[in-house]
Amino acid sequence: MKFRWTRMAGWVLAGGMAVSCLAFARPAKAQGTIKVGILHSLSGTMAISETTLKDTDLMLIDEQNKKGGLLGKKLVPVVVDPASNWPLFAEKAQELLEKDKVAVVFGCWTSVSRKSVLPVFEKDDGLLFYPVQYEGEESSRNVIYTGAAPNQQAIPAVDYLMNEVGVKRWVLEGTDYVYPRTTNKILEAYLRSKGVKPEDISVNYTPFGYSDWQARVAAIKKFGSAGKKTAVISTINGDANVPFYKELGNQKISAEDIPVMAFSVGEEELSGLDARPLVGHLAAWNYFESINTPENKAFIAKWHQYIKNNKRTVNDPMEASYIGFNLWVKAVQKAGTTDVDKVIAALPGIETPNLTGGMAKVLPDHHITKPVYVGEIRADGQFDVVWKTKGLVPGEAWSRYLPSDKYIVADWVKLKCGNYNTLTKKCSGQNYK
Amino acid sequence: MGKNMLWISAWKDKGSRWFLGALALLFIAAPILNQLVPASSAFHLSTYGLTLIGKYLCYALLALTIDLIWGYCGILSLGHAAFFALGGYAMGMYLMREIGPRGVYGNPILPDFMVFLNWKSLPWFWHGFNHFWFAVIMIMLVPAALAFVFGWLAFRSRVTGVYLSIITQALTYALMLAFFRNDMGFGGNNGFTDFKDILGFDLHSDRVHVALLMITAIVLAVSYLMCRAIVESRAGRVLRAIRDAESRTRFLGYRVESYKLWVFVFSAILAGIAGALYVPQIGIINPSEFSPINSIEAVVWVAVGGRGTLYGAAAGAVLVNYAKTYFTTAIPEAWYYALGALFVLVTLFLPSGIIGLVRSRTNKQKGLRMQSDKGERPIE
Amino acid sequence: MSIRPGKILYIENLTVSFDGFKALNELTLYVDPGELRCIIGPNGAGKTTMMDVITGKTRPDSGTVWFGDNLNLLALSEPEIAQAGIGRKFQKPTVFEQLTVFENLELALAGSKTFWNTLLARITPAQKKRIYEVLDIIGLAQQPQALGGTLAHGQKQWLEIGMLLMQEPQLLLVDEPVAGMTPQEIERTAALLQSLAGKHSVVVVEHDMDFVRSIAKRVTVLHEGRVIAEGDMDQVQKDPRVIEVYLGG
Amino acid sequence: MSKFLLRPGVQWLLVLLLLASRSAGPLYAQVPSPRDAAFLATLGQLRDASFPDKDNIVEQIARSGHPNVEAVLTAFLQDRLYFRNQDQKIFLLKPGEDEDASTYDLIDPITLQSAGSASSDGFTKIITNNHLRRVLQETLARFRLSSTDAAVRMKAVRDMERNLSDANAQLLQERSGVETNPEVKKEIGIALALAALNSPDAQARLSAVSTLRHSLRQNVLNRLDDLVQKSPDGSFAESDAGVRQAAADAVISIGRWRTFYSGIQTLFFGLSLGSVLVLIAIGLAITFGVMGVINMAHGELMMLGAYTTYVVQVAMPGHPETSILVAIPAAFLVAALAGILIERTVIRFLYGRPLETLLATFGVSLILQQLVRSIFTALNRSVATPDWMSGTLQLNDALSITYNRLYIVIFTLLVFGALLVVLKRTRLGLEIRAVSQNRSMAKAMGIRSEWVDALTFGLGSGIAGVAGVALSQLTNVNPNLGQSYIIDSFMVVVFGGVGNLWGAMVGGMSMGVVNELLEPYSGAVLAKIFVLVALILFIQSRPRGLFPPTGRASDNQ
Repeated sequence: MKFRWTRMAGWVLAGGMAVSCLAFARPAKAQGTIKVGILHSLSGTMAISETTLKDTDLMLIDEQNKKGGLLGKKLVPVVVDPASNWPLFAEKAQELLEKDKVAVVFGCWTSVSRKSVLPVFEKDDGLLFYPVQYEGEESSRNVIYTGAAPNQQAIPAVDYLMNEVGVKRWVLEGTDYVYPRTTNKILEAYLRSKGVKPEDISVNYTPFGYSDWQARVAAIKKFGSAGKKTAVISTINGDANVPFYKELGNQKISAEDIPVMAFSVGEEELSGLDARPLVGHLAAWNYFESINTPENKAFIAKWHQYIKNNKRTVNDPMEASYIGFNLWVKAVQKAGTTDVDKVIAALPGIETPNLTGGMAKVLPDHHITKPVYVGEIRADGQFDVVWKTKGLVPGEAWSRYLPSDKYIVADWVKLKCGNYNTLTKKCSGQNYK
Repeated sequence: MGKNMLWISAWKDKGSRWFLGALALLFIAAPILNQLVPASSAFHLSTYGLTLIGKYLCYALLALTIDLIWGYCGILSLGHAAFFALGGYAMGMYLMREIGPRGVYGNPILPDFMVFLNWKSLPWFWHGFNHFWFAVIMIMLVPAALAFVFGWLAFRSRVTGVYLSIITQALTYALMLAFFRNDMGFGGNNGFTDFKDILGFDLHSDRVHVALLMITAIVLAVSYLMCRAIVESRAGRVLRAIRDAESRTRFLGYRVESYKLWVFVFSAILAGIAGALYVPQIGIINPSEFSPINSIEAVVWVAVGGRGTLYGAAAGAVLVNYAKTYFTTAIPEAWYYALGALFVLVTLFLPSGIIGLVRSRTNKQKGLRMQSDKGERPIE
Repeated sequence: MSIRPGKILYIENLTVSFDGFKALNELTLYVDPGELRCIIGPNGAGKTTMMDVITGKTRPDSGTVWFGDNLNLLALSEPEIAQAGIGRKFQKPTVFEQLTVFENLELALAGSKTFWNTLLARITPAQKKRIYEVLDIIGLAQQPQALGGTLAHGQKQWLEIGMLLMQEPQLLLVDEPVAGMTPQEIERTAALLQSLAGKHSVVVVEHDMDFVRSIAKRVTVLHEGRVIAEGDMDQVQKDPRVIEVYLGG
Repeated sequence: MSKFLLRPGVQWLLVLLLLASRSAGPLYAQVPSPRDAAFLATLGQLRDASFPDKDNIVEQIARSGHPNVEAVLTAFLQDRLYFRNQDQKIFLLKPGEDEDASTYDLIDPITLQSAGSASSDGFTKIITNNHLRRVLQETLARFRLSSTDAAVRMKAVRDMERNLSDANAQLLQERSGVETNPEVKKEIGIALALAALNSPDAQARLSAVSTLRHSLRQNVLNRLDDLVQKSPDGSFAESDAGVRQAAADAVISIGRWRTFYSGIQTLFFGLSLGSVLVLIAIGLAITFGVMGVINMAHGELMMLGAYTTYVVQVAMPGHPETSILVAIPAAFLVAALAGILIERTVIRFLYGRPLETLLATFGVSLILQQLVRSIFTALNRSVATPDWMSGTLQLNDALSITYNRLYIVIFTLLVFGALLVVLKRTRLGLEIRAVSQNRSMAKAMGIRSEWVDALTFGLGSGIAGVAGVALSQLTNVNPNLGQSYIIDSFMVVVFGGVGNLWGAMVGGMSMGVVNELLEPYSGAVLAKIFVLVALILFIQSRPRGLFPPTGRASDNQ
């Protein structure tokens, strides 16, 4: 008897699944709309960081539509969840470009996710705006990098520590993946070029999500007690940061003694922990929520109103998304179409104001100009800007401090190549005919 | 056992007919729909569709291998994705060497990530992967070797049930951590990507994707028939005997451990092949493929499809992954609910999976209710 | 080696203890070729433990177990022991529930049992014939395709005995064969076991005294892991220690 | 001048005068004395000075000898120094004023009295940076050296140690005369000795070394080590051989002690990591071990516990100290109820089919993850660490143990003990063991096994929730929290032997210690890999874990 019942239930379940599939049918492609793809993880490990960018993009699209859309058409966001799963990123990118035929995609956070979708974008000739600081060493025709290249974050930050703080001894602490590896590689080369002795540089890598920092922090404390002024350059990735800083706080490493300069810790990460023990530790970004400009105030107000929460923070990748979106809008208006090739052609040279009173300009290598700020952590999890670069720094895809890419340049205007060797006059590493 | 024999035996069984039929259909339809049907037509099969189906088939093969050891021999491996990933990495290494001087740094020998980590020369374990045949051998040899060593240790000392499951999990977890290390020489977190071509054929062209899909379909069909051959041989009956009463089987004079070992190794090899077919179609392989969750998910596919039927496992893999593809787009904010609910409900109401549901209508006398207890005994 | 040659099974000074408790205590026991030996004794006397040791499931603390004059069972694994020609029927009938009666017997077939051989093995007419013989003997000829799990308790007992026969062992260890059988079935079992004796050596562990009387030539009484009496049924029943154990106990 | 100012007595006199003048405060303020005017002018320079300039200005302020120097500089150090945008006038904020508040309560820098409150956006903060804060601390230390609070004096001495200028040395010298508290006196002694190492008189240096050799502090070690080192030109930094010898001995003995203590510290690290592993595993040891349920949702139950901690904290604002204590029972209840719910709705249909439980609970874990993601968003939730849990227990200069780790070790032991009591001493425990050993027999004896199952699962889940409270103090509180611990907890349970609490205890601890002992040599990843491989090999030799389950029930066939 029971058996019959479960079988019944089974059929009901099967039916239910079928119905649900119909129920969630995609919105039909309406006429006079422009589809905008949003490719950020909403689940899995990266959701912590990426969900916010999805909301930002939605807010910007919403706002643009209020202004009457683009070229007289409404923007329709197409949100998918690549679930922090790198192959899934490629699959979803393909879906957005081939199935939904979106005009542009805003998305990705980690380097590996970008690397995973890159071939797709180049094959299907899509356009991706990538809003996160990254390791450089790349310039694709189909990607606009609105985050910082190493020379827009790492190098100035080190300059600050070396010149303003007088640091003599360096700990390069990072999570073991490509961004820290490259950044540290560049920094090591840079420091050596500035005459820092090898024994005064300690490089260490820890795995993702590393949570047991006791021993490492103790080691840093030891390294820092050698008499010379010491600083830590942290390229520790997202969720390993909270336990790291908690441990710093507990082992009473004060910023006055051993300041930690972080490249991946912003307002949002700090909102996730009690910042009081961290006062004075540093971060280098191209934007801080605390920067006092009208644009910024307006943006923060809009964000709080959109997300219906006045406590929600704003961070650098959000500004990068904001810049990216506006750059695309301007380019489309200039090109008079959303056709990717025309938009890509139109992009270099386009300018849009960033949130800190400067102008973000798309350069021939598909990176943009950015100011660089160094901030000190405040007790309330915000930053006080203690230093900024004079004027804007143009992003460089290839670092001039690495022998391997000294002679490589990227130029999509004249050379039409992202990886052009000025010695051999050859263009290599490109994916499409 | 002769192939023709096998065909007949497979043909006797309705499920096999459906399964092989579907594969044959796919084999014929895919190239036509993609190549001949114009892109404008509603019936056109896009590259996206191709890749998707290709992925499902690879997963189906993985599910098949799990069903072979779990459904028929009661070995629940929570680390089978490890063999899948190893095969994938072997293929990936070949594809990386195939790039040659077309890499970002234009180094003819070293893959980009090595140039970038200042490696001066190719590590020993990378030699030979510039030959396809070598890669093919490794695709099968590496998973086989690992499975053999691990299985020999585990089965000889009669590690069973949860203990076995958990150490397989430890195995894949350790491998994941190892492959995450950049110093290992496997590209760290980024793994391998940006492949150019395979055997000189451009990996970005639809033709090659169609070809890969067709190959995958064939491999899946052949693997299926081989697994059938095994489970329908007397050895297959011994396996089921082991699953249901291990020590009784021993008292009949069977060396239980060697049976487990061989079937485990065989399934590892197939898993490796699945991974190798997966990589060129997806275009990336990285350590997250080793993550224990992947293995657990694969087990879930088998359970959803229905254990101990082989084609049920394959069907489960396709179904669950289609659901995933679909939900992540249709309800990106809430697809965990849908998938989670699916798993819970299936386990509660379909103890022998979707296939069990279908079969329970056709042949009732086969005591399917008991099929649901398969694989559970070793744990009690 | 033993001082009495020509036995099929030599158990000498066998001691097994499970955390402190001595299941077998210096047990010494011999079985003649072709003999039908019954072993009785109250619960915990060590009957099943003895079988476990013989079949390699349990390793003793001390003592020796030889099969024939030149096979040291303690050095062998269960499969090897089974291959050597010792078959066992468990107290709780264990057949392969997911396999048909026919398949159950097929797996019990004597012959090479390595993976590769069974993988390619095809069943020969002779083997088929043998299986049907056994099916007749155990009275399951009508339902060779029934799943083991669907059989009645008694039928399972028979099926398991059938599996023993398929193995064609020299020595059969039969643990409580008639538990849960109807009187008729018991009779047939008795007949069967007696018919087996002579060709094979049979060791039967049983509680059911009538049954034992009906079949036994020689009876061995175990108590607290050692032999306290041995001989034919009447002698044994007169033995004061046995009476003390069974009645005064 | 500075001498005069810094003589504590005089300074206090000034403060008293000031207090006296409070009564006539406002009046006094209307007619700023020339000194006040100068003071204000110097302060004013801070408005748009670069950081290097700010250093000098601070020094000037310090020398100005104005009575409010300490108050103003303290405010500056604490980010409470603002100027009003329209008239550039400098104000102090009330202590403990929230920077993000919409209105500020102001204090006049001259009268040090409330100057009313105003909307915050009319004001700009005069910001400091690390270096400036350090300068401020040193400057203020000179004042605080004569504080009535010994702790403050201690801190002052430590601050001054960073920069042992003659002036500071002089001050410390004077202080050591009047200092009563032995601790502080000792500290001053060390500081002076460090200073004395630079003195021209070899005898003084020698005695300094002999005082210092009993300290275990790293900076002392480095300083003494410098004396022993040869400078590039071959000559020794320390000219006198005797002093060098003494220093060398001191370096060796200090070094030896420090290595000894660092060994102890590593051991403790291991235990604390171990206790985390134990904590996340014992809940599973019950649901998985005792009930045979492969509970993939175990991690999510811990996550629920962590979120409960967060919610409790939000619910009782301003009481982080107590909220954590409230959170423990709360988390237990929440997780336990969730567990019982899962048991009643899903698991009870699956008894005797452990693998089905794996699949179902895997589904449940997905649902729970998404649930919190929908409620709390995917962002990290900030769980404040109560003050009594933050910071370190300084056993001596070479050995310090962080409080939160210490408490977690203790907490683990408590939870473990409590669990043992429940299982061994209570009726429930008895029934749980009965059911787990022989269900049918237990039923026959009239135990309501259904009910026991639910409670057992609830208990295990509750423990998971409690573990979540501890985790909230160590790591991210976000929907993935569970995922990152589930594997480890299974390893521990299997290593220890399924269903055995002591196994989980010993297993977890030993895994933690081994891991920490290896880490310094092999690095984090390899250490972990090694532990995993070791586990695999260990299971080969003991297929049923450290403490194998006994009895017929556990027998495989």
